[in-house]
Amino acid sequence: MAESAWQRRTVLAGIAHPGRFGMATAHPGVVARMIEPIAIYSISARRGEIAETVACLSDNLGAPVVDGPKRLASGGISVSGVGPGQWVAIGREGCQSTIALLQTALTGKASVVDQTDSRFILELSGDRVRCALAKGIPVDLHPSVFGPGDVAQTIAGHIHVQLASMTEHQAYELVTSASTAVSLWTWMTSSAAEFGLEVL
Amino acid sequence: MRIPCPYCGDRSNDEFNVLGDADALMNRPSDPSLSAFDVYLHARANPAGHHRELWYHHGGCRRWLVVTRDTTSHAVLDVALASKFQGQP
Amino acid sequence: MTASNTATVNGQPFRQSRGGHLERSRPLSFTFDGKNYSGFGGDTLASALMANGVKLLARSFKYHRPHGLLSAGSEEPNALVELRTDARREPNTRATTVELFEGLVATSQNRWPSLEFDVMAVNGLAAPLLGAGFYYKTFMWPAAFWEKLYEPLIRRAAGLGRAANAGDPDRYEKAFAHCDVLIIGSGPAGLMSALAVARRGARVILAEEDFALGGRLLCERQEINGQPAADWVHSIESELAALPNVTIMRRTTVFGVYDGGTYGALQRVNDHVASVPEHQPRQRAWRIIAKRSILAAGAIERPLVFGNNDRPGVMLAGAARTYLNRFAAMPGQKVVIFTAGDDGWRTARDAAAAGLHVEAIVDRRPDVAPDVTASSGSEARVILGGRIMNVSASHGVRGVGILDRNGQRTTISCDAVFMSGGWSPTVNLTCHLGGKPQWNEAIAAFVPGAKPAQMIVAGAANGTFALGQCLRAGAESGGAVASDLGLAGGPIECPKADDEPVAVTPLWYVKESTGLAFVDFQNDVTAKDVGLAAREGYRSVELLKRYTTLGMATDQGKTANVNGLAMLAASRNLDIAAVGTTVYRPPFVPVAIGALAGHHRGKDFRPTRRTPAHDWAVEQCGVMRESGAWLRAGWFPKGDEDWLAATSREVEATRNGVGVCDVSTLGKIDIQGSDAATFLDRVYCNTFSTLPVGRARYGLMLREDGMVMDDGTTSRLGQEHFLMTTTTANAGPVMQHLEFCHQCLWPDLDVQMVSVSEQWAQFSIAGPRAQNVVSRLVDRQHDVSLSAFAYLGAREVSLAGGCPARLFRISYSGELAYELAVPARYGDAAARAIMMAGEAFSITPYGTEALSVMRIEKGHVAGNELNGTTTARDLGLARMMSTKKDYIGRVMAGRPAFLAEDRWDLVGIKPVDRTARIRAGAHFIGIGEKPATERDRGYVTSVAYSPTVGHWIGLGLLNAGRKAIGSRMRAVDLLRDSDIEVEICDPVFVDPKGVRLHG
Amino acid sequence: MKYSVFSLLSEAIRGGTGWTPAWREPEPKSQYDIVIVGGGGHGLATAYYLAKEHGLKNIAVVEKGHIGSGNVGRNTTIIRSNYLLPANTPFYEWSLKLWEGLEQDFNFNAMVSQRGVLNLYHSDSQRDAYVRRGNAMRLNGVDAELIDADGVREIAPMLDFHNARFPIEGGLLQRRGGTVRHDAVAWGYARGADQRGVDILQHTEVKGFMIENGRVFGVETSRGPIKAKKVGLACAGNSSRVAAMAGLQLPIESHVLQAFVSEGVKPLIDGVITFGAGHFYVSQSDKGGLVYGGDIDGYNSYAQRGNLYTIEDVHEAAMALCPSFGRLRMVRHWGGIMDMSMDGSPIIDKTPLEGLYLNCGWCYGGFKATPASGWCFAHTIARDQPHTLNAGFRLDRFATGHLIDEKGAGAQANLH
Ligand SMILES: Cc1cc2nc3c(=O)[nH]c(=O)nc-3n(C[C@H](O)[C@H](O)[C@H](O)COP(=O)(O)OP(=O)(O)OC[C@H]3O[C@@H](n4cnc5c(N)ncnc54)[C@H](O)[C@@H]3O)c2cc1C
Ligand SMILES: NC(=O)c1ccc[n+]([C@@H]2O[C@H](COP(=O)([O-])OP(=O)(O)OC[C@H]3O[C@@H](n4cnc5c(N)ncnc54)[C@H](O)[C@@H]3O)[C@@H](O)[C@H]2O)c1
Ligand SMILES: Cc1cc2nc3c(=O)[nH]c(=O)nc-3n(C[C@H](O)[C@H](O)[C@H](O)COP(=O)(O)O)c2cc1C
Ligand SMILES: [Zn+2]
Repeated sequence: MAESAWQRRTVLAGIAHPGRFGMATAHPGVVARMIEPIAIYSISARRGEIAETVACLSDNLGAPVVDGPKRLASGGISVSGVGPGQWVAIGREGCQSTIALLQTALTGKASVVDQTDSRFILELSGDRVRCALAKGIPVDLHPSVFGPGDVAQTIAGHIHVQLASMTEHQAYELVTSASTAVSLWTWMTSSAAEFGLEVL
Repeated sequence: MRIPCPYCGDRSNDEFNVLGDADALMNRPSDPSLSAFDVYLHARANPAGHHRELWYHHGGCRRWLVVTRDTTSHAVLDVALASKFQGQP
Repeated sequence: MTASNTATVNGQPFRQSRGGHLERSRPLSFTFDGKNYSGFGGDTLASALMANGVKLLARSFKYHRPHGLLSAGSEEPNALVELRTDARREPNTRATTVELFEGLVATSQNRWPSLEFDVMAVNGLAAPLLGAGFYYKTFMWPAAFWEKLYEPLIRRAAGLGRAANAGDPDRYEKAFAHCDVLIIGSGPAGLMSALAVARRGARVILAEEDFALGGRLLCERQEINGQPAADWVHSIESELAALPNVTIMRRTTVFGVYDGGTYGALQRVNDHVASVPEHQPRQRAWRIIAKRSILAAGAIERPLVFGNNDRPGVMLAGAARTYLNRFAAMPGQKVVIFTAGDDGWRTARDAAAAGLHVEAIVDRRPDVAPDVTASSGSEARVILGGRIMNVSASHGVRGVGILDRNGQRTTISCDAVFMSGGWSPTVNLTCHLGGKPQWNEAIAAFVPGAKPAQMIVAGAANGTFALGQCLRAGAESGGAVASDLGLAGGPIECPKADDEPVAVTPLWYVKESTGLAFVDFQNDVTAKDVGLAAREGYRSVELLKRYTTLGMATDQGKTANVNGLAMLAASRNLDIAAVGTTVYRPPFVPVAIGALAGHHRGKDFRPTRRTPAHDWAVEQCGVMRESGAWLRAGWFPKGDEDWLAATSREVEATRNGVGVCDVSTLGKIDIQGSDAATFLDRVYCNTFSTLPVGRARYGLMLREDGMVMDDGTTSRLGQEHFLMTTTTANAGPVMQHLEFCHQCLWPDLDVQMVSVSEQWAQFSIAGPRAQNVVSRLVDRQHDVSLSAFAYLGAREVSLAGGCPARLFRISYSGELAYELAVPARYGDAAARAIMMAGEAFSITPYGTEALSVMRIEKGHVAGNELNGTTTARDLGLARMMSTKKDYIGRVMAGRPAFLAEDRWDLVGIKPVDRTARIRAGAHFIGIGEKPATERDRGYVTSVAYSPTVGHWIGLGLLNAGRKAIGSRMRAVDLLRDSDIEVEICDPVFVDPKGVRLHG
Repeated sequence: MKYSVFSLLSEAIRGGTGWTPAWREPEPKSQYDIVIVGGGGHGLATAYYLAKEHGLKNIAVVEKGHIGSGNVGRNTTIIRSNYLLPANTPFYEWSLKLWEGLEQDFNFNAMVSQRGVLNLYHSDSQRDAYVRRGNAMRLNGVDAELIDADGVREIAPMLDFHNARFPIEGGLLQRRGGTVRHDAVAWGYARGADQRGVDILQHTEVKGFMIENGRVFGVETSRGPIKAKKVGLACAGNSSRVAAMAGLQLPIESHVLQAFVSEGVKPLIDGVITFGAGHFYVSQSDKGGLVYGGDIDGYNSYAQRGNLYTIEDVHEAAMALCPSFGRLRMVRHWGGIMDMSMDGSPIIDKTPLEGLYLNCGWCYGGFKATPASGWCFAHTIARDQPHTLNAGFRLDRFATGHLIDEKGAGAQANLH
């Protein structure tokens, strides 16, 4: 996508600021980082094309994508299953070329829809992050159940979210729609406050 | 109540909307007569016991599920993607 | 009292100088009814008050009888107080469950002027009149008096404590927990089962209502493995605490069992401190999802029913042990014990050991096992086969009247009576999914019947009363569950403990009682009331409950129900099993309303959705208003304009120049696939397969019942690619409906749908100068001249040298108009750019009010017309209903009633007196007719002041309205006393030919 | 025995030993003129009015449990006639009029308490809808007032006017609305019917129907067959099950509605308040408990209990409406089974089977309807044709399109 003269505005501009919040604990129990992806795409396999789509995704990522609630990250792109034959691909810096390839490779196999601006993404870590998330996320986050690479779409405090456990220890990717970012932020910060929150 | 979604896994009923009797609602009449559609839209077996019903996982994978449930105990006996009952794998 | 005990500790005259599980190094001061007292860490408010010699704590509900402590736990019916003050006031708080903290303030309730002297106590004298069902038989004469006099009186007397006087200042939270095994209760049974499953690696949650683990073990002088039971508890506790797979939740009551292994639990995070620490909640409501649960909730002792058995100083024998052994507090000095079983004798022994004078032990059983009688360990007078007929007392016990087996009556003076009617297993949680407890004659108690799937019960809760057996039961249950979960490992070895004698022969009612004998202490339900209900035909146990209010108080009859239903059984000559129990319901103990709301109150009640240009709108002084989940600008006042002035200015500016409106909230659904067109033909009543690429079309969607569901423009971006727009309110429902149609009706179609509502910020640019603005916005290479980009065109363009955008030439206002969509993060920039591009034409931002005015001027329908009871025909859109294809709603739209002559039609209305204001919600009545239902012809759906035509206009649904066009009616609004003559006209007020939108 | 000042005083002196049963417990006869299935409010009221208004004697009410064990014994007791549609408003207004005279009518104090029903609105379109409704009421001669936020503040100062997510803009008030002591309604009608010779057969479950060429001539019960010239069904949540025994499939789904009661507190709110920005309504019982509820759980159920989602949803709304409820405690919650119809309105009609009459589809609004429903059902059974008040409550209206859909939710039972 060509760059325009306009400046992009992030959904929490003027609302979320870096720094320490909540309890003044020695170490922040929860660390939050806002992610600015350069591309997000919804990928939906065409009728009868699920297998082909899976294969195509796997080839281009050089890693085995599956048709299920799993997140697979490679070369700056992560692909998360969000429904049978449906994925969301999130691209970070430096993945432009792969994204472009992917799009052309998928034509005919899947519908690909640009969602780059539709989501708000948080990366959450810290040794109390699970306790904070448990105040709204209804799924079992115990590593033995929700391990690295697992994805869940669910509802946290009346807000639709997509939560992924990332490969790092106790680090999560929390995705919600742009319009509900502020409410999600309010819930998240108040839930994390007692453990000490650091916003990067 | 917990609904084991075939895609998302075991979830609370918070995440779902219920539409009603699957056996009725999934059989839209081909016969375009008022009486056929009257039955389709309104007549319900409403059994005390096993009931096949349509649940939409709006909080998850956005699939329509056919949930077989006991309406007297709320026990969930079976869950499957609705689309599979209309001839698609 | 013996010398060693007289020394008053910290000015606590009834505190033993040693013993108990108290932090004596942590003295705490508190007040009750304004008096200062002191207690220790580890006290409850109840034990501290006892240690200070305070016996009178409360008044009963109906008769205002003086009440003290009955129990030492959450089953307490009597000792209810107001805890804390003002906005933090907690009425009806059980003193027995309040953990003492420094500075605690408690006040007695339901009394006037004072606890000692309560004038309402006269109700007690009227008791013969005020018995069960009294209300239903009276207050009827004279008829008028009920509303004016009687009921207000009854209502004033209602309730116990007073609610907080302002919004709750504390925070609450909800949280979710998941485990393999939830263990409810941490007595011997709970601890052993926890150990048994935890050692085998299961994820365990151990929930304990109390602030300390141990259950009865903290209250008894029992030994386990030769060490004091409490020490054993500590050793187990530390082992469990060290295991990573175990979570111990103290101060956490599992209050309810729900479907699918879901449990509700309330954690009192900060009720034991003076004020809630920053960033922490007062309480946390947990949803625990457990594969298995082990209920080890223990048992609750039953009172005996005899005259004045509710007086302060009469308490449960097991509770007396709790106060003596756990809290080193003394419930009295000269005590009489009245028991129906062996357990009472242990109280005698422990009381004597604590230095109390046990004046007499009255056992209703003629013969009692010698080892039991021997165990009493006191020189107390023993009366076997005897019973207490009544208690002489005012505010405190003075003595008891006893009837012995030979009919001899004696009175013994004492200051406390400890009674034991036997124990009832705490089966509550086994019943929450509909299980019914079963009567077990052998132990004279109800034990769990059908249990929730995946729950097993251990220890006293299962009717296993003796300590040794409880330990074993715990170990075995834990082992069984672990194996059931397929966990490796074998049984754990069980610690040694004696099995205390637990025999009991119930005595439901001392029929020789003199004075009122209470069954339900809090609700003043007496033995007489139970008899009366049965006599009057309220003979099912549920009718008994409802007629007498037995078991309906804050304690839910934990101590009362079994006595009550046993007496009902007796009066009906049925056995108890045949009568059964009333339904047990959650919560096990009352739960604060705030806790179940958690984070979701005030502004956080529901999420707030903001559009990408939110801040821009605020900078433009937009008045932001709730519209569904969204915040949207209603109007943009200048200076001291009111909403009407601002709205009118925005409308005029738009119609005469150009205006811009943020319409990002519209639902947008991306639809692709080789069958996309076919799919749209089936879900819309009009046709889309014929729509050329690069064009938009207005679409109307019906429900299967023939009513209009939603409308919006859908564009064809490619042969197999459409973009559907929906109304803001229906974005979600329409998506769900489309998914239904696809997945449940026609999964064979190749269609992919995804919501892109969030991806695009969208602005309507409308007015004669709209084209000038748009041409300045889009990058040079795109020709958007009126000819090159005609009405209903839809295309991709770029802005500001590369920002991708979609441009639609569609009009809601009826003006030459465009809708410009840009990726959301450019929404703010786009809004500002549009303002800049429009500056030369003094572009004006307009809000939802102006939007609504203009759509009414154009006769476009919106939420007020699309109310789920209007068909396409009603709205004058019949022409859109294709006759060439099947589609959702086609058949049922043809139901006779919908085709009737006098069915309503959408019409426009104008006030005959052009200065008059019409109001939405007014009904149509014929000229000169008297307003009445049979003359009701329809109603006004939407109104607006139209600056364009210069007066108020409206849309309405009028019976046979189309035929009435040109005639006159009245719009009658009786609620606001307005009755206005109106002209019925075509719904389109402005530019009926639609020339303006072509520019 | 009649309740009077005299009987009360003399019994007070005699220690209440002279009170007699409020109703008999007769053995079923082999045959009745009319059998009413269902000993809830509607069934008992029907029997009462059949005897009182139509002079019929040989009537039985057949109840599978104890009387009032169904919804009449578990509802949140709100009475009102603030209905919108012409098929509803006059019917519910007639019901309210009957409530107003009930105590005297059946010599039993059901504590009819008209302290007002206030429906809050939080947006202009909600206000417009309430204005339309209020005017429909007034056109029917029903009392209705529109009040603004200040008016609401006067009635209920404790509500959240400062920090609400959905600010309160005003409300529609019906002062004649209120509450009634629910159990007493069942008991009062039972006693009144019994005194007029009606046999109330508790713990007698209908297990089938005696049908011969399209005509019903009796019911099979757990206590044997009972012949009857006419049979009327008033089984609320169980209507589909019972109708199925006669081979009828109804436009009904059974859903669970939960209700809640708090610990008793001194008078806090007067009258009934409903929250317009969520599902919540509350009143205070004469015992001091807040009685409140919200939306149905949404799935078919016969279990008389619901789940945590709804429970939490109701309490969130409670706190959103009134933050000073926070420290009050909920002491019990329960559920009842709604006969949810496909347009949210009831059915009082004859059936395709001769001799079989139907009363169902009350959703969560049938308690207020109890007197009029009994009165109209009695008329429909006795005269073999509906009264004008229930003329709209037809079974065939779904086919013809003469819907009575107050909410406009369409043919989805759980949305009404
Ligand atoms: C939680 C809740 C709150 C409510 N709140 C309100 C409110 O505030 N205002 C309002 O107007 N309405 C309210 N309602 C609705 C109202 O309670 C019902 O619509 C109304 O009570 C139904 O009529 P009924 O009293 O005859 O039903 P029921 O009391 O249920 O009577 C039906 C009877 O039929 C019996 N029965 C069923 N099958 C058989 C059989 N085979 N044989 C014999 N007998 C049988 C049942 O045992 C039952 O006793 C509420 C309902 C619930 C559950
Ligand atoms: N001698 C007798 O007649 C007799 C009778 C009954 C019990 N007992 C004694 O009582 C003990 C019984 O042992 P046990 O382990 O079965 O029960 P317990 O009474 O020792 O422990 C039960 C524990 O469960 C907790 N609890 C109850 N409901 C709860 C809930 N909903 N949520 C959270 N916690 C809850 C209680 O606070 C208590 O601590 C034994 O020591 C036995 O000797 C004796
Ligand atoms: C208006 C009303 C008020 C109630 N008040 C109380 C109460 O104060 N205490 C109580 O324990 N239950 C109360 N209940 C609930 C009943 O105890 C009971 O739960 C309900 O009637 C349902 O019956 P069930 O639980 O036996 O199924 C009340 C019920 C209603 C309908
Ligand atoms: Zn799912």
